[in-house]
Amino acid sequence: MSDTEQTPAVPAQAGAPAVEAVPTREPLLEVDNVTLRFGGVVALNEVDFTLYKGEILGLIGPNGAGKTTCFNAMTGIYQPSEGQIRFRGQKISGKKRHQITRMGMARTFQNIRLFPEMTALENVLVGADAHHKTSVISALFRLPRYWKEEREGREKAERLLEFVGIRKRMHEFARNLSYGEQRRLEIARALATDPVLLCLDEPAAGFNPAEKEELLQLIRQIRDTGVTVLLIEHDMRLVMGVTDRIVVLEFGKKIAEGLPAEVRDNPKVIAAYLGVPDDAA
Amino acid sequence: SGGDDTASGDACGSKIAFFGALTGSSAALGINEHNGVKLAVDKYNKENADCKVELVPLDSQGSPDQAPQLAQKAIDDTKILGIVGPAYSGESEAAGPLFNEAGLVTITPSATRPSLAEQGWKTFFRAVGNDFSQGPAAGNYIKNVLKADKVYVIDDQSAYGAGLADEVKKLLGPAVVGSDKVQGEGKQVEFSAVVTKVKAANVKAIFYGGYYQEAGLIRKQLTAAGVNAPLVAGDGVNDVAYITSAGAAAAEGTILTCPCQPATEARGTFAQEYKALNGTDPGTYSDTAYDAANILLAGIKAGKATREGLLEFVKGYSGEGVAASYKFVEGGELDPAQVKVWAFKVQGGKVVPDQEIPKS
Amino acid sequence: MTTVLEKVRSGREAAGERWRGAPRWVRWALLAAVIVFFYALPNKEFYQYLGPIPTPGANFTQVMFTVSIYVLLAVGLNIVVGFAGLLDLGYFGFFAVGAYTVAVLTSPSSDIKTLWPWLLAVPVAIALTMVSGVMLGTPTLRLRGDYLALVTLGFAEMIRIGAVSSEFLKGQRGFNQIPHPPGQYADGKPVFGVLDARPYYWLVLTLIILVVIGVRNLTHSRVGRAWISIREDEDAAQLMGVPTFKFKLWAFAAGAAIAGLAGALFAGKQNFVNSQNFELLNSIIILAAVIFGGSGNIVGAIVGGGLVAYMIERFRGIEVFGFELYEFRFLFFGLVLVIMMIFRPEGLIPNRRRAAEFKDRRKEVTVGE
Amino acid sequence: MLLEIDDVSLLYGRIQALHGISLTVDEGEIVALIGANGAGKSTTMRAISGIRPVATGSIRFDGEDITKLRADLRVRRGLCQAPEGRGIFPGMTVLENLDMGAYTRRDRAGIAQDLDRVLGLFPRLAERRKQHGGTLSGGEQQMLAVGRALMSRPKLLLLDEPSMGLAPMLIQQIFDIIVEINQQGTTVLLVEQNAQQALARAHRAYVLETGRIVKSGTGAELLHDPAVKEAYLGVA
Amino acid sequence: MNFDGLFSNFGELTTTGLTQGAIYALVALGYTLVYGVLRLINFAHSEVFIAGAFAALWTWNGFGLNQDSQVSGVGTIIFYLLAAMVVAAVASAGTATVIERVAYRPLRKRNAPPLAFLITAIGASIAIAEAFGVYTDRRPQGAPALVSSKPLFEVAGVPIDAIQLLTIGAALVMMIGLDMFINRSRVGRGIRAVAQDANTAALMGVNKDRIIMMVFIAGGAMAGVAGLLYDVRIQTLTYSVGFLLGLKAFTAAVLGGIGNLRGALLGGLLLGVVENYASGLFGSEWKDFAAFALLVVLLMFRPTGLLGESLGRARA
Ligand SMILES: Nc1ncnc2c1ncn2[C@@H]1O[C@H](COP(=O)(O)OP(=O)(O)OP(=O)(O)O)[C@@H](O)[C@H]1O
Ligand SMILES: Nc1ncnc2c1ncn2[C@@H]1O[C@H](COP(=O)(O)OP(=O)(O)OP(=O)(O)O)[C@@H](O)[C@H]1O
Ligand SMILES: CC(C)C[C@H](N)C(=O)O
Ligand SMILES: [Mg+2]
Ligand SMILES: [Mg+2]
Repeated sequence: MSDTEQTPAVPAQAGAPAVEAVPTREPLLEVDNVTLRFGGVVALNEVDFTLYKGEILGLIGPNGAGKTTCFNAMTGIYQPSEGQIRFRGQKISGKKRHQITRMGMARTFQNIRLFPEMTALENVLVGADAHHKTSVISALFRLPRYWKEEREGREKAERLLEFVGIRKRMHEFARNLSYGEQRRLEIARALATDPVLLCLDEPAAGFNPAEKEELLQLIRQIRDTGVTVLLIEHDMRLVMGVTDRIVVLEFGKKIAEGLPAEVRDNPKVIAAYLGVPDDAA
Repeated sequence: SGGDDTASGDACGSKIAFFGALTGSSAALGINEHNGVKLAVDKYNKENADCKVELVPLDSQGSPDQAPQLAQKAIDDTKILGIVGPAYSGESEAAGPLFNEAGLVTITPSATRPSLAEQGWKTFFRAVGNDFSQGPAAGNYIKNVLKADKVYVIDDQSAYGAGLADEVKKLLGPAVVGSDKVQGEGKQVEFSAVVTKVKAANVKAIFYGGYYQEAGLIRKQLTAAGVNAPLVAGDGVNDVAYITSAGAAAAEGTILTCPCQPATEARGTFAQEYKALNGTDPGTYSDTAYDAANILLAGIKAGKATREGLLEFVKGYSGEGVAASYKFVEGGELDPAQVKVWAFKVQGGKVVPDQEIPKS
Repeated sequence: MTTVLEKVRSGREAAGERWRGAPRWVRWALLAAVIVFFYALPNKEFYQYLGPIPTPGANFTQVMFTVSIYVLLAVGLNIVVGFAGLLDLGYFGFFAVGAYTVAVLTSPSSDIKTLWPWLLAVPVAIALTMVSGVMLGTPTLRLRGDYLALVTLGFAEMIRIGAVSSEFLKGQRGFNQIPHPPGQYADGKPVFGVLDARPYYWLVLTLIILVVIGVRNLTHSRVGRAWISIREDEDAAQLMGVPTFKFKLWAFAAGAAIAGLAGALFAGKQNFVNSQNFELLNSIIILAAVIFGGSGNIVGAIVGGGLVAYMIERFRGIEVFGFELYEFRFLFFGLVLVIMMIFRPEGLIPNRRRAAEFKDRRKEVTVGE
Repeated sequence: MLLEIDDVSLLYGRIQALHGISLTVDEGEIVALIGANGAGKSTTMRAISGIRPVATGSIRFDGEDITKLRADLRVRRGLCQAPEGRGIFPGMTVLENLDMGAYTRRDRAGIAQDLDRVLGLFPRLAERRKQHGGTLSGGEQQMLAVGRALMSRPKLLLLDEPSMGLAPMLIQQIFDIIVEINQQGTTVLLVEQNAQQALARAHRAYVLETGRIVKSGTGAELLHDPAVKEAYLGVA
Repeated sequence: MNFDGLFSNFGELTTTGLTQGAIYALVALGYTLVYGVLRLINFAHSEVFIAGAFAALWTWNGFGLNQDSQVSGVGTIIFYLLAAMVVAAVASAGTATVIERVAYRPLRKRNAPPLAFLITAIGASIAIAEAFGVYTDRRPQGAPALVSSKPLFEVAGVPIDAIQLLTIGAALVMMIGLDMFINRSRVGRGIRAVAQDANTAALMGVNKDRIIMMVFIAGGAMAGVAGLLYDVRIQTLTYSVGFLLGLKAFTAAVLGGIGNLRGALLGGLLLGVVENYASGLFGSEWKDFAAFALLVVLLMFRPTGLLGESLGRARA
């Protein structure tokens, strides 16, 4: 499998190789010189990158490089010690987590975090509710808005469950789903919030190669619906196969950025992260 | 229908109730009274074997929040024509409006809070003096007999305790160097915070407004902390149960007042009959409760078979009891001429009468 | 013994299945029958045929009123604990706020002497409890789990001590002569008087039905889903766009409003409110009732609240070997809680989620234990 | 035979996760267990270490029937697992976590020596020795979990997806470590999604499908089995 | 507000507060330990305390002492104290163990949801307290004045007596001992491991049930000693005192940071002192109000208590 085949096929709207398109594309997320410290530990050190609308960006790096921390800073779980994160032109800092989600950023978790005692359907409905406006009053008296939004949410949820391929399991409690189904459900739930940007934290962990292949297809489909994707993953086959560009972190610092092929051959990245090329094993 | 005075047979099988604490942290006083009422009913039924009256004990645990429910229970039982009680001021305040609304007559042998008579309840009658007489008397005793110029006043925030303590404070004025509040009804048993303050204030006497259990524990903990100033307290503490609570050594020397005379001073053979029936000597308010019950029984005997009838009867009553002569004036108060206040003292593990305190 | 239990359990489950499987009209008819039964219950002509159900030691109608108040409270607390998963150990504090608001505004013993009629004070009481719910919630709902439990408990204690010790709230002496709800019979006698407790009970029962409909509507909506998602995983809920703080406040406020309503009803019936009506034990009893019945399930909360309140009253007036059982009521109550929870940890009528979860978990005990 | 599993079934409530599986591990071997998501690999591990009770069947370890033995006693018999999901003690420091691995051991000198060795294997952990386990990154926690299991010097080491969440370079390293400790005398039972690597190093292997063992053989055999290749190695 | 009442009695209020706080702290240790390991507010711990307090009292009764007895001779007093302490510690530890066996372990075996534990805890607490209540007729029981309250010496003009020394000293010693046990010993490490992840702890060879038992025993013994000290200080005991005292002790544990042993001591002492200052400032009826107000305010600024959680799961 070679990535030179992959890259040009990807950008649906631009129709041109990603790198060349960069200056003309609209920035969606700007991570601007972000530093984040935990006591003495510098988890992010002046990290600086931009994510453009419609692309799939890979975020890779050795263990403890700061990838998950970067997600956490983006979604408002941590506040950067220095620097700024801008999403759709607005500063993230000071925003509540649910506001960030409503602005169009959704994520999955490195350790799955579903609502275990809600059904798959209800899990997705919670995501869909992010843009609903049914108030306590309209729910209490079942005003027209309630009926409209319930119907809408339900349709959307079923459509998304179908999309990730677990519609048959929609009345099952989340905790009864298998590991792979749970990961899919997490994605469906995140998509239900109508994100502009979807952040996936190691979605393929614990998947076997065949399942990874399916996941790869799914991520592409998501991108094709117009959603920008930020992907953390250690599986190089997946990363190289699906991303348009890659950012590499090490010890909280960005050490490389570029097309998958470039990054893969970057000696710094090989030394810090990849070790011997993949197929030599 | 109204008070049908003629057909005396109608009143047979009627009930009167005693309303007061039979269990709980101040039960000893309620039991004194209940025993007095029992004696009255017992004697009545012996004399009128063909037309008996039943006594219903209503145990309030001395707690105002139980009172409305219990009053409701009394009201629901249409056979109950009159009530001896409520024994305590707090429960009287809570239950009074209900009795008033239901037109059920109550004669309290012991609830001494003055304001009870000022609520406009048509059904309220008090067979003893109130704390307008007891409070100043206790204050005078502290001032004139104990000659204490620095006094600490504690109360239990109850209708009775707080009211009495206020009267004492009023009389003593600047001699009161500190005051504090505790919780009654057995809710508090640890008084180190109060004790610390009393100890630091270095006073000559302590007045407590409240009931015997807390008084005993406070006394005990004061003594344990090395405070030896005498404790003065009102009728709520006036029972041997106080000594049990404080421990004999700590209790010794405590001064207790009561707007009543010693029950052992009651006229006639009351004390003997009481002991014969109940196996104990009469205690504080046993005699007034006996008298209160007899007033109701006299009404029933006179053929008052309805609540309205009995209420009218009590309102117009005048007669002799073992503790005093009874006649009710405005608001249901006892005729002021009949009110006496006594001081008692704890001596050798017993509560003994000390002296009658002259009215100021 | 286990086999008997299993049988009971499977019988109950079968009943549940049959209920869900039954046609709509059957369910409505059954529901209507139950409601009619409860309206008829306090009539002596009816309950005298019910064998051991009427309480021997207390007026049954009065008991039913108390029971209905507890049911209302349990329904309210169930929103907070059962749905939103916020452990509130001081729920009775809101009941106190409701009762005191009515007392202060209507009673002649109150310092402000407004002497309002009862009905006018009720909306104010509800509004004020909601406000106090928001006031308590705003600083404390950021705390999680057991910290919240303790803070709510502390807050309820503060309300109680404030009531005991402040001049304005009259402490143990309380407020008396609180007016009854309005209404007169044709002959001029008041509907809500001291002589007949049934109208109060019917009033509460009607309000319970309305409140239950409201709560059901809420839980089957975006609001209810938000509550449950918060209960399940608060962080994840936030990241899915749920304004968790706002919905927690709503849960608190809704629960509080119901407690305030209950308090106002209580004050109107009892005519008297003092600090002793609000002992901490009551909060705990309500919580126990909700969990005992099956937290997160409205029917469970109703059954729990009803049974617990009834159970305690049922002991009154029974003597065994010369002991008045009422004296032991809390001893039994405690034991029943322990035993019931051991045999039915998920509550009498658990919610569908808990029931399913528990069925799965029950068999997964660790080896060698 | 060091470990002998005979016809073991296991239930999660209504769900039957294992349907009578049998497998053996000989002293000194590396045995790999591979299979798709939800096949029951982790469940098998849980049954062996005793945190889930088996419904039927028996487990023998070192000649003793341990089917009903409590989990902690199995550890004392020399059986230690690095669990799926890592199971780090979040409020303990890295060092304390490692100490917990040696909970059943009493030889201070040996423990100290092993600690040095583990910190040598994972320099990242040495850097973070005073940091709380809960604040480590996913991969760091994984290293800690493996390191901690090594600290107990078990006779049989159970590793459930030790490479999950590790960076490519470290995956390499982890497998080298497994071979190394095996050569030093520790028997290893290994669950892996990274089947290629696992099979390349295992003496023998089992393939698990929906709670049943469907294939077994030497590592090399399975590595070249076309069906296995297609299903688990992702090579068409 | 009575500032004079506060400042003129500042010394006494402080010593009383510290003494009271020491008792809170000892009881708080039990809450903290159990909470740390099982994530359970062991409501019944207040009854563990009560059991110890009654055991001590009845031990003295057994020796023929009642509330009016006069005891003299340092040796005799020490003997009575030690005997009662042993009995109280054993009784409390025993009660705690029984509670764990009867009320909690069966639920653990059935994987019950956390709220179920809370309810059995409450049930057990009510039942035990009521049992003592029924047995004692709900009357306060008097204890002999064993230790004299005569001031021994003065510190900055504040008299200090033997009861205060004994109480605070005992709390300090026991707390330090427990802290060393938990943080230094192997069993202590096991306790912390179970606290954080019981299943993994089992995989490391830790016997969970034994550890839980140890926790109840250790917490129980502390509560027993607290019960004895309470008797010595207050000389009166009622079945119902456990409830409020337990609540305060739990508050103390939370103030200090639940699961944190040193926090329990700090929280206890702080609570005792603040309470007493408030009683000087506003009147002693506001004492409990101040205690809970302190809790609410403190948690607003430090949501995990003064020293933070430690035994338990750090919230990562
Ligand atoms: N709360 C915290 N306190 C101290 N250090 C922390 C905290 N959270 C994260 N770290 C440190 O920050 C670094 C970055 O962690 P992060 O989880 O972002 O890594 P990662 O790139 O996602 O790694 P992995 O691939 O292993 O998941 C790690 O070294 C970790 O130990
Ligand atoms: N706690 C549980 N409750 C209910 N079912 C469970 C539980 N854990 C696992 N299962 C089910 O048991 C089956 C086997 O799960 P197991 O975790 O053993 O799979 P696995 O082979 O380890 O898969 P993976 O590669 O995802 O780790 C799956 O169908 C799963 O859904
Ligand atoms: C029985 C009495 C001591 C009652 C007391 N006088 C009161 O008013 O409450
Ligand atoms: Mg990560
Ligand atoms: Mg697994």
